[in-house]
Amino acid sequence: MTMNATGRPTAIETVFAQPQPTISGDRGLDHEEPLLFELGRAGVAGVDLPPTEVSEARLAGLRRQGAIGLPGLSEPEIVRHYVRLSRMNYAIDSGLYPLGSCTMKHNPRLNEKMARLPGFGDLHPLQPQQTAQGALALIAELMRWLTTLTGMPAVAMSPKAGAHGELCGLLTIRAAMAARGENRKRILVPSSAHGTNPATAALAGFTVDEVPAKGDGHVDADALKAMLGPDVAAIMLTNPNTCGLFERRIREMAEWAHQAGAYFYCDGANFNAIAGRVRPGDLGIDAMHINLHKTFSTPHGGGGPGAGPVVLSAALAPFAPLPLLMQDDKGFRLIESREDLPAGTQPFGRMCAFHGQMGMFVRALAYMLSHGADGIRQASEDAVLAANYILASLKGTLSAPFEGPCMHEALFDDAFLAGTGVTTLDFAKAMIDEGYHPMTMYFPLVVHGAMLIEPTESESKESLDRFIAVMRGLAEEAKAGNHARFAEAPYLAPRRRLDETRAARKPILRWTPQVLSEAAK
Amino acid sequence: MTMNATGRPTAIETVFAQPQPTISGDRGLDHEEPLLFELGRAGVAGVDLPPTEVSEARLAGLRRQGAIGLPGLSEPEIVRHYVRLSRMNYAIDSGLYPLGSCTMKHNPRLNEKMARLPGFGDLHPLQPQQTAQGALALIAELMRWLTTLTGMPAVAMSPKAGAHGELCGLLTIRAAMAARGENRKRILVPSSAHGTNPATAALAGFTVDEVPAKGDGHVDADALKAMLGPDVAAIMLTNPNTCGLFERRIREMAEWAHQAGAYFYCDGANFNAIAGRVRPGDLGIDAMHINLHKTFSTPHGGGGPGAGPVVLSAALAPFAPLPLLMQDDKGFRLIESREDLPAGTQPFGRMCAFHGQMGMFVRALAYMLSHGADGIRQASEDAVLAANYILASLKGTLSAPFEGPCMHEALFDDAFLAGTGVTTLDFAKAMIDEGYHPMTMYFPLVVHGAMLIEPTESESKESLDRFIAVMRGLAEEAKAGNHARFAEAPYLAPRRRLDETRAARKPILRWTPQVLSEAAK
Amino acid sequence: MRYLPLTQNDRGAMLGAIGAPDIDALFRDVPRAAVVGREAFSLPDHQGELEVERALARLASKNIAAGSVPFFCGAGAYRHHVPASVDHLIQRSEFLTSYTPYQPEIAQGTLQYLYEFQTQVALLTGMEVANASLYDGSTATAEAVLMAQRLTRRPKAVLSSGLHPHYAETTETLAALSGEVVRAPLRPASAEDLADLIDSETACVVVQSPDVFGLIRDLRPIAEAAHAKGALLIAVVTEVVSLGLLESPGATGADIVAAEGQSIGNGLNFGGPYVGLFATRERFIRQMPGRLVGETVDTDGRRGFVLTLSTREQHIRREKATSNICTNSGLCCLAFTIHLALLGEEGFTGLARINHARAAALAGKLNSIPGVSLVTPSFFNEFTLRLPKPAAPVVDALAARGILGGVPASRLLPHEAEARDLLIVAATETTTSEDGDAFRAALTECLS
Amino acid sequence: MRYLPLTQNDRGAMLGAIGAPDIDALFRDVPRAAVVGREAFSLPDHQGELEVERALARLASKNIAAGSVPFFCGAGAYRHHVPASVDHLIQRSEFLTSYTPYQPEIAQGTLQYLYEFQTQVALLTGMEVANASLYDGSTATAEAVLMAQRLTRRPKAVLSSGLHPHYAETTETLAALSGEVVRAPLRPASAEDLADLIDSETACVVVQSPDVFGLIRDLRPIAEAAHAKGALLIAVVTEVVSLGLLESPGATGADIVAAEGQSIGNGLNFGGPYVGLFATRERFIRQMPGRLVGETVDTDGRRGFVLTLSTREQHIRREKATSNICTNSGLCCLAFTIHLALLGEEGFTGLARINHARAAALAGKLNSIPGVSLVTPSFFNEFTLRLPKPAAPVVDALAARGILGGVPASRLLPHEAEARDLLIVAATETTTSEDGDAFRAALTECLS
Ligand SMILES: Cc1ncc(COP(=O)(O)O)c(C=O)c1O
Ligand SMILES: Cc1ncc(COP(=O)(O)O)c(C=O)c1O
Repeated sequence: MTMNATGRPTAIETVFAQPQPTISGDRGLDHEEPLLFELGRAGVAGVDLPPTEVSEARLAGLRRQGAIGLPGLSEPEIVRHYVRLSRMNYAIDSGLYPLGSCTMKHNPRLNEKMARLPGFGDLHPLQPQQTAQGALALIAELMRWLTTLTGMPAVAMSPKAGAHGELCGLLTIRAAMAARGENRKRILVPSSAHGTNPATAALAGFTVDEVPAKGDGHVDADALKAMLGPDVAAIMLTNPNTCGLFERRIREMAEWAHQAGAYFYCDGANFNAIAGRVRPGDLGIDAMHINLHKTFSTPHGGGGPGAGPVVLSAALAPFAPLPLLMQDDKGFRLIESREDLPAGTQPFGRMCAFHGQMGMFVRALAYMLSHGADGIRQASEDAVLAANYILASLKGTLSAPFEGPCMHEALFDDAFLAGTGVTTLDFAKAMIDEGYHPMTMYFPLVVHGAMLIEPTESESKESLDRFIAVMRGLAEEAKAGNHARFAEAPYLAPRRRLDETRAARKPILRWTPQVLSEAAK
Repeated sequence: MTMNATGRPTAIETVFAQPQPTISGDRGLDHEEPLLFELGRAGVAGVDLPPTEVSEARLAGLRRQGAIGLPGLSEPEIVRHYVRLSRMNYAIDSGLYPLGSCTMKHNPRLNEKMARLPGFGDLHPLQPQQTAQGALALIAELMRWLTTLTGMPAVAMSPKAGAHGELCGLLTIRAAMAARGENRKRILVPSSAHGTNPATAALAGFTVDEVPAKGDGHVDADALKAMLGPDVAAIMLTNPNTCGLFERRIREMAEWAHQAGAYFYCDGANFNAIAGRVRPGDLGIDAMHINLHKTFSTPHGGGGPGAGPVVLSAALAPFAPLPLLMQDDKGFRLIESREDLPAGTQPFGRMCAFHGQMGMFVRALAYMLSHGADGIRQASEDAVLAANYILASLKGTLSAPFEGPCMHEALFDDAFLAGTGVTTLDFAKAMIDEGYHPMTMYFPLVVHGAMLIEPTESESKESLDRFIAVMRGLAEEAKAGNHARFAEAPYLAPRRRLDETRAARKPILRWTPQVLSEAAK
Repeated sequence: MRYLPLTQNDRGAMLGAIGAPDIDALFRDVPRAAVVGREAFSLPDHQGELEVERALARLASKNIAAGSVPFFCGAGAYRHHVPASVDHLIQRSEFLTSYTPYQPEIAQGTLQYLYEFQTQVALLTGMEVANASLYDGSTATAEAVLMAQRLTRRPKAVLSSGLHPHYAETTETLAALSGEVVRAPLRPASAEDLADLIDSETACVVVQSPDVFGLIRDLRPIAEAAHAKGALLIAVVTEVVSLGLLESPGATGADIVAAEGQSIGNGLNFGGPYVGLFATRERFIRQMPGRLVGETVDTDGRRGFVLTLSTREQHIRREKATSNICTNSGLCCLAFTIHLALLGEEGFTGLARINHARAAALAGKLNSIPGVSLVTPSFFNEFTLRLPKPAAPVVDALAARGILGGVPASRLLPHEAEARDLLIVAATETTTSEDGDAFRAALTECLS
Repeated sequence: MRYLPLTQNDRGAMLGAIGAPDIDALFRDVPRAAVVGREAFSLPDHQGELEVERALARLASKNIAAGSVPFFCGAGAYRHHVPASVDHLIQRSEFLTSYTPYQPEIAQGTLQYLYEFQTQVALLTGMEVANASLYDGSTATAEAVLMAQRLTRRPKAVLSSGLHPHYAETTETLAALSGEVVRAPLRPASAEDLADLIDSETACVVVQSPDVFGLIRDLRPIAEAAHAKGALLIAVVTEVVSLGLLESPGATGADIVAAEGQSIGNGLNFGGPYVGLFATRERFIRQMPGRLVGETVDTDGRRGFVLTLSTREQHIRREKATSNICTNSGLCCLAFTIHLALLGEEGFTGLARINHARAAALAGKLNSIPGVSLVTPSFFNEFTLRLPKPAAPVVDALAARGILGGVPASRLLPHEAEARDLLIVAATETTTSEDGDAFRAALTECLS
């Protein structure tokens, strides 16, 4: 479809004039790709299986009657389908991916290879434990790295992502409270917190009280102190916080919390800024989840899977969920039920089936062994250095709400866009045309039109310099009033801006055969 | 750089107007990528190795003095470099690749996986043979498939590609001649032959006589008959031939050749049209190479590697090159030198070090086992069906020089472009804008502005129909006089048309550091 | 360090540009007392690939890989053959190293496959809509119960005794916070009367079929009983391949389906990562947990896909969100959807038939061992045997003989005397008849 | 058949559109007598992935993989550690499934990496230009000799006795057709006087360093002798890693360099595919064999790369071409160039040092075995030992003990009495000191 067909003024077209359509609808190496269901047909499959008939005897009369409706495609078509789809994605491997708080760092392929060793990838979670001692040893070794790096005595390995880790941590706290015969209901969460924090607190049965942020991007420690009381179960802070700042008064806040009989849960999503230099255990933290898919680079995979182990203080360790990993002279052993608990342990329950994200554990340990303690420290320093380099280089052009130095991410607001009519969103979409993935936008909520830039340690100085130059160029364009370049962006991506309102107003969440959708009407 | 900067008339621009440049030079997901040597710097590497010092004692005083000049890059940069480069390539996996004579069929990933089994991929060619019996058994099994499918008694496995196989075949013939005490000098090669045929004949020390083609695209059998004589060592035909036709009179030609005391070498690059339906052995062929990277789908890999085993008749079998693979009660054994030759064998020499392209053998056998004899036959039929479908569908629009039916590829000439000012090359480049890789052009030489289209069996009918529609559309555009669409094409590829004359006039075959190139001047 | 592009010169230049004397200056907000040096960590320094590969390969070699021996373990995780193209495609950089598709214009690849995934899951389960995955089958089950509690505003969840014990414990842990969880008494492989447990406080009944013992459960009567009391039926499936041969939960009355998708496209991985499938009826979508991809158009009118209905989610709704989930099982969805696309209708139903046939043949073989009896009259690809003695030591003895002979029910239900002698045995398309013979011989030995 | 997209309906419809009654009609040009049916082939029908994988895995399991035991084989193929990212990147669809870059506008990825490859090869060898690869080191050597014959218009090629025997035989086979090939008499690991063999008819002298026994050869005197007689020096390198520690052939007088590139980026693969490196002086480029990639600009003035000087090649020049090569080693070049890019100056020279250090340590260990002597005073990562008895049976005995203990010279030179007791032993960065100890112990045993 040509632009004109959409009736937008051609004045805008001139910014990035769109060429006329091709006959095929494809454009050079950029192919459009229909849905599987539009491509498939009966009488073909991408597998060859020995034809097999079955008797009804064992099926309890519940054999499926109708067809499922899955499309049939050959392997060549399938391969092409997904290769074409993949080419519509941006990725770390193709460019800088400054998504603040998400830590899009390099994903080493060695780690993928290791996770696929049959000795790890082809193990059943319930096969006899003596046939999986190497796997249990790997988990134990990873636990040693995590507890050593954090300076915490224990770690719960089963949580499947950061939010799941938060839940694990809060349930541990809840159990510890209960063991004290207390049932505190409130959790103090800063306004700058990631959405999963309040969501998790609610899920864990707590009420959330918001702690205000100070003008300097730090949590208002005095306000927090004032909010503490006998009904506060925990404070839930992120450190370094979501403004990319290290909470200066964190140890005081921890102390106050403990004095008030509350626990200190720390969101460790930003541990990558301080790993190897600072031990959360030295900060008075009682529980902290670690996103192995951030700090320890297990691939984000377009949204997962991740892993969110939770390190615990001595006070909370006894309440960690099942399963527990023990070692004795006979080797490693998983405690999977309350029946044979070691003395002093009172697990609050179970987070999920089996023992956690083994595939991610292998990758994370491969990352740790490759970096070593020295490399992990260096990576944190380089991440912080890169973020400060961007902050220093761009604060004259964009607007930085807070004083530096920052940690691993540089936060800007949209003040520099005042009067240009360009929004943070527009600016981000214009970055797409320039070959960059946008930074995290409108988060944290404590600044207006937030732009949270996390370059990570994986970018070279040359790459950072190019990025800085482009950001400056875009900012000048915006200030020069080249509005269309932003308002209509992106022009050069596989799709122009998508109508999200329409998607939400009348949700179409699946393909349906014409007949069916007709019926629907 | 904008089009206008290149000063081409904007009339042309309007065909596919080029948008204005971005600040970065990148465009959405399309990134420009410098050379490794422009990215690299000292003080960084993509590997970590234990620091090691060495003594001079064993180096015969020949330790390297100067630096090599290799650039240093970290792994993340390397990965991004090649991912970006890859995205500038067209591939079977992203679209139809109708390159006639090249057989761009689906490359199953199973075959890649099998070739990487340590039991195959991590074997040394000279490790004791009793420690590689499985590898030798695999080669033997592949030999069984090749000889059975071709109906020929023997096969030489070491040639590394088609052209190498041709050389192997002609040297076998030369040796057989010599064994007869003859030293015939001429080889008859049709004008439609692939360039490697005459090149190989010359390399093997023969003179090449061209056999004319008839108006119907077949070799002029009578002319060939007339050219036969006591000094003709062999006829070298391609069947199915490069016009995509099966040589009707092939058995007669074989007979005449044999009567004249000559051998019949067949270029088997197009075996994929008849595998499972026709046995070259039944056609009177004495030697034929098989491109495993075509007929049996080992990946082309951007130009290689391939494998070109040569099947041989009983008359030629004794002269096959070293190594020979034998089986006795003790298992499989490689004969690698003239010292322990089995009775009756007189190898003409050796084609290369070791025993051929094992990696390709594994892939080819995986392909064969997956298809089975029934699937190979079906694949040939589907390939021929697809080509005829294209021929029938397009012959009204493009111009087909010969009567159908064709085999696995459909040949067109440029008659349909007469008067349009559009050349075969222009037409091909316009296909690129439409998302298609062009067909083989200007080959074979026997028709004017040849367009040789080989769809292979890997395309669905839907895919063929789309292709046909686009080809029709383009032909109409050409006839409608939309000249710029072709003359300036491609517009939508990573690069516009490249200046090949300039490249050849002043060859720049490597990057050189500024200093060096200054010096050069 | 091969992963770090900055040279010492770069670092110096960057500090200069920042105006910081040294790296420590950037960490000045860290309380002095909390600053530690390299020596604080008794951990090794960086190593090369070769060394790391050796260290991990050594650990891997201490495990018995399922594929290297006759293998019969199931109980929530199943070993199936995954076509080579699946693992190749999911490793495409553009899939592997991208984030949650927050920027749809440059994430259509991910969004389209998730949309296709949602459609496949809806088709398999016989439901109207599915989400873009949860962590695994167990957390999907727990989320389903929470959703039922929200929808019905009722506290109580009734769990069938055939529900995988890990699923039950996970659900208890979470759902007990906001309500009450009742587990039906264990009756291995015999029908249980859940109707009695359903009352006007009941939000949902949770039934797994095939259940943890492999028994195929008829959901229809339970659905009726539940619906009669205004409760919802949550159907749980741990072996999705069964949906290729058995009636879908949707067709038998389920309101929500929570399933483990590992069997399709994903390896065993010692328990994770797996992929939680979650499907329900259209009218419930605004209470669904997890990401949803929806169809829309771009400003040029071209079809495109976006994350939608995010007002349900934590990043918008915060403490009012339907779930706290953020990262889910993205790449496992991709493996699932590619494998299922390769199978198609023919392949998927064929695969299911093969699985059942192999299991039936195996059950026949083992059932004929003196003292061994089959306790599950019906099953898909997994069944339960009663042994003449406790199953756990037998399984260890089998392992010593190089056979991974299934899962002793006592591993999942150590407190249930009932379970002590029960052995849960699975067979898939990867199980050969030689495997079965070896199993029969070894088991006979171990029992005599 | 999973690889074939056409359905029976499609086939019918297509035949209809063509106007053919059946598929046979399309094969009507095939002589009746040559038409055979399925039954003509005693071969199995198609099989699924699982079955094929099993069949091939069974064969693979009958081999001893180099990495699974102490391993010391070299003699033209070397086991090095290849970083995981190399194999991942070369499997990108756009690299793996594309053809020779005939359409430069949509093949810049391939063309740029080949241009980078050519540059790397030129740098390593110390030459001015390199091509985009030949099949392997042996065919590159033969092509080099043919090129020298063309350049000098002289027939004779003199081969050093230290040239890998397979290379020598390959060269003889080809170069004897157009001229004469003289092999110097075998003098294992001692300098040989090639000067005597060079005369006014000599096109080239071919010398390998390190030679097949591992000995480092000084090319300079040979280059002088050759050039004095108007002949060219062809330097052969079978272990490119040596170029990280030793003077380059270019710096020591070579006119053409033919090398095997397998060591970098490519596995052992039982002998192939490998990658032939070919480099020479700028003034010889129009006589070079193989593809060449050159820099140019597109119509927008942007830098781009194309295949160039194709007037040397078979598809243009036909019987007058400089070589008949068409398909070369594309993907192996990619593996080579990626691995070398990862190594960089630091890594590559460091790798070379490690290789030499490991070999030196191993030589020390083995040399001290009574009756065993080191015959190569100098070497890089490979050396030759003289054993007190024939080497071949000893190597078999070592294999029986689970050690792949090098290559007996007699395997390459069965006719040379001289070679009978010689064992060629290689060590690389993958060789541990434990491997060396195991080797020493086993060898001592086998000799006593
Ligand atoms: C600060 C913060 N906390 C928590 C989370 C949630 O982690 P996950 O997505 O692994 O559940 C994230 C991830 O986006 C985060 O950035
Ligand atoms: C008809 C024909 N003959 C011979 C060859 C040469 O084969 P290869 O490229 O494997 O050397 C080809 C490949 O292009 C061909 O198409």
